[in-house]
Amino acid sequence: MADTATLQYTVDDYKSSEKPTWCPGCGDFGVLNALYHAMREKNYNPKDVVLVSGIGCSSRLPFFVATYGFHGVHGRAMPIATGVKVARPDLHVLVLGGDGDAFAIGGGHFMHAARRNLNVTYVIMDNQTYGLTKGQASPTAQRGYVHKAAPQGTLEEPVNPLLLAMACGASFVARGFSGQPKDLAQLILAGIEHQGLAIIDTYSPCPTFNKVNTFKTYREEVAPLPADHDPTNFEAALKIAASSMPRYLGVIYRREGPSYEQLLEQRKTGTEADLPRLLDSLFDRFS
Amino acid sequence: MADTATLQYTVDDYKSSEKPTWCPGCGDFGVLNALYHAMREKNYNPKDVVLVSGIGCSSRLPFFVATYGFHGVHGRAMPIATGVKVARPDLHVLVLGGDGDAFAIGGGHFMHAARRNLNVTYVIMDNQTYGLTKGQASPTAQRGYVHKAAPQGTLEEPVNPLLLAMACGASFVARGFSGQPKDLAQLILAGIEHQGLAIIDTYSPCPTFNKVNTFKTYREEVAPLPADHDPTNFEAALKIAASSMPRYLGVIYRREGPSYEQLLEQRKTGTEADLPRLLDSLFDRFS
Amino acid sequence: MPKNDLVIRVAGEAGEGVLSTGQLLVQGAARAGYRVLTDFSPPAEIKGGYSFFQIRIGSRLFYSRGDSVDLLLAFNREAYDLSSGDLTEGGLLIYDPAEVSPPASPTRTQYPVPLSEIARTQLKFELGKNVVAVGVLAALFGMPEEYLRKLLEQRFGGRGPDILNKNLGALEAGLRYVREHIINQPGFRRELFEVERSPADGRRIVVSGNQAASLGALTAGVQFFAGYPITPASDIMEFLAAELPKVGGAVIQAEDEIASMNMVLGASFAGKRAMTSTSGPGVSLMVEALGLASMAELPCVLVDCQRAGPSTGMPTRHEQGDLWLAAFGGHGEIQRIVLAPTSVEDCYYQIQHAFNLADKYQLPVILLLDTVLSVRTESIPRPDPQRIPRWSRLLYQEPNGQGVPPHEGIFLRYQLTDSGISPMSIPGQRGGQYVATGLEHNEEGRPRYDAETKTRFTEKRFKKLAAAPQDAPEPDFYGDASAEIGIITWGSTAGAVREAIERAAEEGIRVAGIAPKMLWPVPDAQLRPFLEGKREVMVAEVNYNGQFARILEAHWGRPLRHVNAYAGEPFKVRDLLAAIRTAARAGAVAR
Amino acid sequence: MPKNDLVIRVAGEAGEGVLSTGQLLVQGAARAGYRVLTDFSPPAEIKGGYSFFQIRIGSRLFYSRGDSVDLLLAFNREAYDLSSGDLTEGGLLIYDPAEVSPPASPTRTQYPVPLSEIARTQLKFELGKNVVAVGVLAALFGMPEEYLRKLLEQRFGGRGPDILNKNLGALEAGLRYVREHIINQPGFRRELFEVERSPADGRRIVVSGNQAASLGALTAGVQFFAGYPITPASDIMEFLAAELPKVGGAVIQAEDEIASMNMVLGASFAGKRAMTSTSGPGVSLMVEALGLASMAELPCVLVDCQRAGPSTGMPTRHEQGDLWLAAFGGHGEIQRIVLAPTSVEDCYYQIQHAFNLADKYQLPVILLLDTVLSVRTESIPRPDPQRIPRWSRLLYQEPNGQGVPPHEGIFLRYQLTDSGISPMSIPGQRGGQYVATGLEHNEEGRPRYDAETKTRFTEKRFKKLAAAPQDAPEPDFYGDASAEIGIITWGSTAGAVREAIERAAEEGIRVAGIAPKMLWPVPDAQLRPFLEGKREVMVAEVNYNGQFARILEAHWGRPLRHVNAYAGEPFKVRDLLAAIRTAARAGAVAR
Ligand SMILES: Cc1ncc(C[n+]2csc(CCOP(=O)(O)OP(=O)(O)O)c2C)c(N)n1
Ligand SMILES: Cc1ncc(C[n+]2csc(CCOP(=O)(O)OP(=O)(O)O)c2C)c(N)n1
Ligand code: SF4
Ligand code: SF4
Ligand SMILES: [Mg+2]
Ligand SMILES: [Mg+2]
Repeated sequence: MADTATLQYTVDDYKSSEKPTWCPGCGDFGVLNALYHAMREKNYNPKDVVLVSGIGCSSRLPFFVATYGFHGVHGRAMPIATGVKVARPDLHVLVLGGDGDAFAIGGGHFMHAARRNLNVTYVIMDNQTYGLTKGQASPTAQRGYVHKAAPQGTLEEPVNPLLLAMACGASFVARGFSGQPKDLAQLILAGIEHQGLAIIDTYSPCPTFNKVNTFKTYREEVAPLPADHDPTNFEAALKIAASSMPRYLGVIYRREGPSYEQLLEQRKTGTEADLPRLLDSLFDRFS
Repeated sequence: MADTATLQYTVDDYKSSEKPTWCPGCGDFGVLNALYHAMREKNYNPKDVVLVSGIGCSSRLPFFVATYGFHGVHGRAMPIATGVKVARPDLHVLVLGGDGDAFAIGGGHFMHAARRNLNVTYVIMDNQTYGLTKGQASPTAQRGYVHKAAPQGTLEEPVNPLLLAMACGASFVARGFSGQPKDLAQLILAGIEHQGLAIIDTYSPCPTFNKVNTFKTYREEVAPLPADHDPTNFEAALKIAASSMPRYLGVIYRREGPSYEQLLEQRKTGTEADLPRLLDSLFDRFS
Repeated sequence: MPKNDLVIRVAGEAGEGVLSTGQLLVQGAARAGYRVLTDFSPPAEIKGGYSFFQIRIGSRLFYSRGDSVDLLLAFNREAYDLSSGDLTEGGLLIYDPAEVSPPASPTRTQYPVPLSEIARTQLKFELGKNVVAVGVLAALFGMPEEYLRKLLEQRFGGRGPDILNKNLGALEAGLRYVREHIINQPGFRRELFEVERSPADGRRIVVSGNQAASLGALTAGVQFFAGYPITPASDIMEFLAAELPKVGGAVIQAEDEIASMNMVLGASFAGKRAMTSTSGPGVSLMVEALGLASMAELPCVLVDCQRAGPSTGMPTRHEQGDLWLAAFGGHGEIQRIVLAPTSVEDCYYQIQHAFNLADKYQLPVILLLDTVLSVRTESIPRPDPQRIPRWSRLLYQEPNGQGVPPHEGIFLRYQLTDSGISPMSIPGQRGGQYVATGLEHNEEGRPRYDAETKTRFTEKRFKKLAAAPQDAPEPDFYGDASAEIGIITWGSTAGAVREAIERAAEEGIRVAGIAPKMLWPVPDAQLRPFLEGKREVMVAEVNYNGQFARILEAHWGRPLRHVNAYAGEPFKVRDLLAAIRTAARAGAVAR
Repeated sequence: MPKNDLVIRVAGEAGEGVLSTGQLLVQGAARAGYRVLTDFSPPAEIKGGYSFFQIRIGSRLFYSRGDSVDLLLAFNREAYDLSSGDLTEGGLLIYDPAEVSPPASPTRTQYPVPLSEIARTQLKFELGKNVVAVGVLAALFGMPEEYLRKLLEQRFGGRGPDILNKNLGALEAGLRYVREHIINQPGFRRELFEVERSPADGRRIVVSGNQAASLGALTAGVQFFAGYPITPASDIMEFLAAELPKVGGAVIQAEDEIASMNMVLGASFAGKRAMTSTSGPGVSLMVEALGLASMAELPCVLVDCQRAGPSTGMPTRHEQGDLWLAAFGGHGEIQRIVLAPTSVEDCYYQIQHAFNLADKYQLPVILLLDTVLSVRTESIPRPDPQRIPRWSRLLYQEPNGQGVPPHEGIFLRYQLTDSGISPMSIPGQRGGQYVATGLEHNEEGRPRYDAETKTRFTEKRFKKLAAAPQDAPEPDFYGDASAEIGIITWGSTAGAVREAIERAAEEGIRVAGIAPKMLWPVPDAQLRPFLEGKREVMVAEVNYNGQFARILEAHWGRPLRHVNAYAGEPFKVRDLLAAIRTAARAGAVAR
């Protein structure tokens, strides 16, 4: 990484030659921009970054970035990122994808990722719908949301990503909004700097299909955290996370502690060079 | 169901001729017994009950009961139960299975079952380990739990089933203990009577593999809920659910409201007899 | 003399009305008595990108979308660039001069039609561009206007006279433009584009394959559907979500495909006809639950709207690549039936066979659609809901009267019978209690691991599978049964094969075709006679491996000629014809 | 004269020490220079239930556990009931008279040994019963005691002199009892049970197939393992969990199999050799991720410890039922290599081939073990970690010096090459940036849906698969290559086939056998010569469908004779021999 020491990257260095395929007005543009800026702030060398995603409009994001990327299958971004980070703790790993990817088909992995606490930043581009498949209810869709697969409105309680993350033991829980890209960039930066899994649920409207949760409604509903909010106070954070309106933006909860791959590293007692010796001792044990 | 009006069932009527295959001293015996008693209290006709489970020692339970049963695949008990209950709201549906089944491979379904809120009772036989596969850490295993797949102890934060259930919007959240089978029977009964998904996380020790969470340790760690606990107060319940010691037993949280299949029923505007008319109108629409 | 077969393509930016232009035209044409078969090529991304709607229209029945285009309407430059190569020699190009200025070409006729200009300036109704385009096309192929007017009245009548009049005005503008600037031009050969109708029978409907399958499922009495959105299957779920509650059924949008399939098993266990639909990635996730259905002997129907794979592949593109997965995807030795309809109409009937076979043999039936079948609309005869009688499961009979033990201990859910089929109880039936399980089990359904149980129950389950071909739905037969050249095919490829066989006959090459509807287990009694007297047998399918071909090769222990395409598109009739010609020449040489 | 082949079975309640008795005996015997091959039949439930440990012991190499038992030690009544039928004519039965009183029988010799009585009353050491049993058996087959003493010293020496002495005392008691009450009896024919050793070469180890595979994975340089517990695969994960951190690697117990396989792909993408292990139900859940690996061209190794299916089936029982799933389970058209080792020793080497092939061809390799291979222990030559050189991936070469764009835009991760194999970059390599994806893509890895891309990249991926057989590991060959009867087999069934061929030779029937290690794609160059001059070719495998047989039938377009067992147990040598005899007779008649 010698070459990084001297280089100062610009935002353009993080842009790939592939042009975003999103609809005009899609919230995901703002998230992409915030990401470019957060990476620039860190002055990351693109070769040392891996962006992992699943399937969905939002999950296309890695193609538009000049780093390494892994556009996996639907719902499995977190397990893939886990493999990358555990295998190569030296890499900067971010996960980006949709609310469907994170909480529907990927819901089980989300829970375990939170408890595992790898040093990874997870930005969920939450448009409260399945954009790519044309607007069906995602787990965060509000009750009564009308779509083709529920013409009379969806019946389930929406998932609350913040509360869920906290219940699963996440060490960093935040909410952002694509309509406030500068704050969002700062939030992503804070997530990157957090030692452990940083979960950033980010409102990123889908103007094409979700006509009830829009830039306009979000703008009316979001609010900064109460000035006295202490994100290191679990109970206070739980209360904020559980509240539904206003939609608080910022770092709801954070807790310090070692990350999963750090703990794994601590347990390593040798390197690949020790293999011949290990094999010999194992063969002896079995003879 | 005419015959049920006059009949008074005994506990033996719920026992099948298949003898339990659990190790001597397994906590699951107590759960089975509590279940027999709860069903007897309800005077359920065995023909109208369906017990659904996944795979694990605990999931063998339906074979020992003289009702209908569905012993599915690992982790999918809740989806199967969903199909049963939505298809046939007249049946009494209970789900019984292990902590691994519920929170590891089945974790995603757990979350969505909670938000969906079917009128089903889910008894999780939580031994904080995978009994059937010989003692590896389950998601509820405590941090540091030593087993063959983690000889230096497990690194993940344990899942907190109560907090998780609440975060996912569950309408009834309780904790039981196989060592207190009478209370457990009452808890199951309360769950059955609750209109909606009743989640009862139940300590059911595995003396064969889990040597750290035993009847003895549980007995020392459990406590009745504080006398003034109001299970209808979400915030108070959240606090109790989030606390780790003592291990409170009882109904932590409950909320009234329609169940999912009730909402579905309300939306039905016809019956199978309306099919010919529906088809005609559809063919017309397409011509 | 008017033509009996014309291929029209409307190409442009997705979202710009390609789809709505096409659909309006098709519905009007179908009412007017034209036969229509369409195909839609959606854009690769949600919004933006090249997309086209193709309509084959005439007085005869069609089986494929047509290899090349007689009349192209290009909304913009990209549409012209990507579509003009598909124009037939002598074809007609209509373009919007505000968007593109194509060079003149001796191999085609071309006329500008200022679509956006007319809509914007003349009509002051920018959204009306598509209706103008409909008028333009209708005038060109000579469709009676009243059907379109009526359609617009039905569609917009409820929205007030202003909107309706604007749309009627747009239609009129399109029709008029063609009359005044094209048809009256010297050298315009109207007869090349005018299309004749078939005698209007008034009993046809226009639906896609997914819609036909949904209608068939309703007809079969489906009461439960659980699914997860995925291209190109989602609209089956969406269709049923709107209609099932009207007959007392329910649709659940599940959290994923694993949940969907397990929900279906729960509903089936509870006694209902239950199904799911998905595409390849979903099927991959369902194989574990399908294995459970094999072992617990639970009927269920899975519709796989195949798309181009592997993995996420090309979600909007065509392939018949899931056959092996459908037949063999599962650990251990599973039992499944795989069916494939060959046309939109067939979707309606085959799904009913799927439910019947699932119930009779108590196992999963997978119905393989493919992108072409799923999305293309066709005018088909009004379906006959009585044609296929409903078979019920072999049900346990509840004993009459009293004196029956209130609990289990006696019911043999998996009774060993000659046919392998055991009576099945459903919850609520007195004395029928049992536990459905994925473990190996005895007649009572209790887990048993001894060698005899394993052997006998494996044989029981396979006995059912071996018997299933006796109930295989009738195959389609094409061409000349006594020909020396034969083509076996399946799914939507059957349409192109049929046309290729007809074209070959015109060239004097005799070919026989067969498209079985049951692909697995192999319906030997249907297929084996087809081999007789054949010098050359080809198997045509849209995949690389020749998946059905290899199944047949293993089954018969003889090699077959594989004919494959794997470009994410349906077969072109001309490519199949080329394969036929090669086979015919080889025969001529051999003689 | 002592025998060179004796089958001993220790049968009793699981948990009562069947396993520990067997293992102690085996390790001692192996050190003493006996060749051993074992099999363990675990109980159906966690605790309780009949279970046995079978040891085949002698001076020659063994390939199967033996059809029948020469020396049975029955700990209890159920063990006697379920095992005594497997005794050979003239076999020896040892039983605990406190538990069971078997009737005398002319077809066997039998002696009571009061195992529990000795342990309880004489030794005051109830837990010592198993060690007493070890002494009993050792004395019967004439094993030198010092190896057992040494073993006990190693095992218990660290736990204080009291425990060690108790165990040594128990051993002595067992030995003595046999000397004083059995061997000295008139009529006891010692030579029937005394076993000869092979020259002790001191370079053998005793391991199970799962252990051998784990050792092989370490040797191959695996650095990452993710898995989810499942019978009979869990101990691979458990083994590696203990050992991988010693060489800088990591093991993750994932939340399910879907996560496991995706984690493996992440680690492989990041540049490490990565693997998972599971059994059938887990493989069913992994097929979607395996499809992603095919499309994104990521190397990975999956060990499938097959068990009896379908569905949950019989988790502790044997079957070779996952071959079709391994080769064909996946939507769309996937590329995978399937390998199967034939013996415990082979597990060690084949998994190294698996890693090499995965890296060379950049696709998933599935290694099919089966219950018998996974759980049985064998004494095998000390493995040679140098034998199989490690192949590396075709790696992208980072450019030297400066002047390289700091970001992507140039690297062709999926460059079209003659071999289909493209250089692969790993994160951290300058200029190698790309996005791995399951979408169809161009050389840069960007999603593209046009017909040409789809066609060319499908061909690219299948080019790799077509080339793989050139690197197929050598098959095993058995018997007489020039024979007219041939048997093709795979996996652990190869052992029984080999013995059957040897027995047939003793009867004067010449048979050739071949067990390829690569099952898919079909290693034609290895197998086709085997067909030459064969009048009859059988395919022997433990499944119902004849899964490998059908693959070969499709491949060659010719029928083969299927020889199958599907009882949840390995083939008996005598059943294979019967099939051979039938084939031989048919030949004789034909002549
Ligand atoms: C296994 C599988 N199931 C379903 C799909 C279809 N699918 C693609 S994206 C998606 C949901 C997208 O929603 P989200 O993750 O919220 O992303 P968005 O498009 O809203 O950004 C679905 C259901 C798939 N690709 N794979
Ligand atoms: C798909 C699949 N993966 C893994 C297994 C193996 N397996 C069976 S039960 C079980 C875990 C059991 O734990 P739990 O649900 O807590 O039940 P317990 O035995 O502790 O009662 C596992 C991993 C399986 N049967 N199927
Ligand atoms: S459909 Fe919605 S989420 Fe997808 S690109 Fe368009 S606006 Fe964005
Ligand atoms: S292993 Fe544990 S959970 Fe399983 S039956 Fe025995 S005691 Fe119960
Ligand atoms: Mg979304
Ligand atoms: Mg458990």
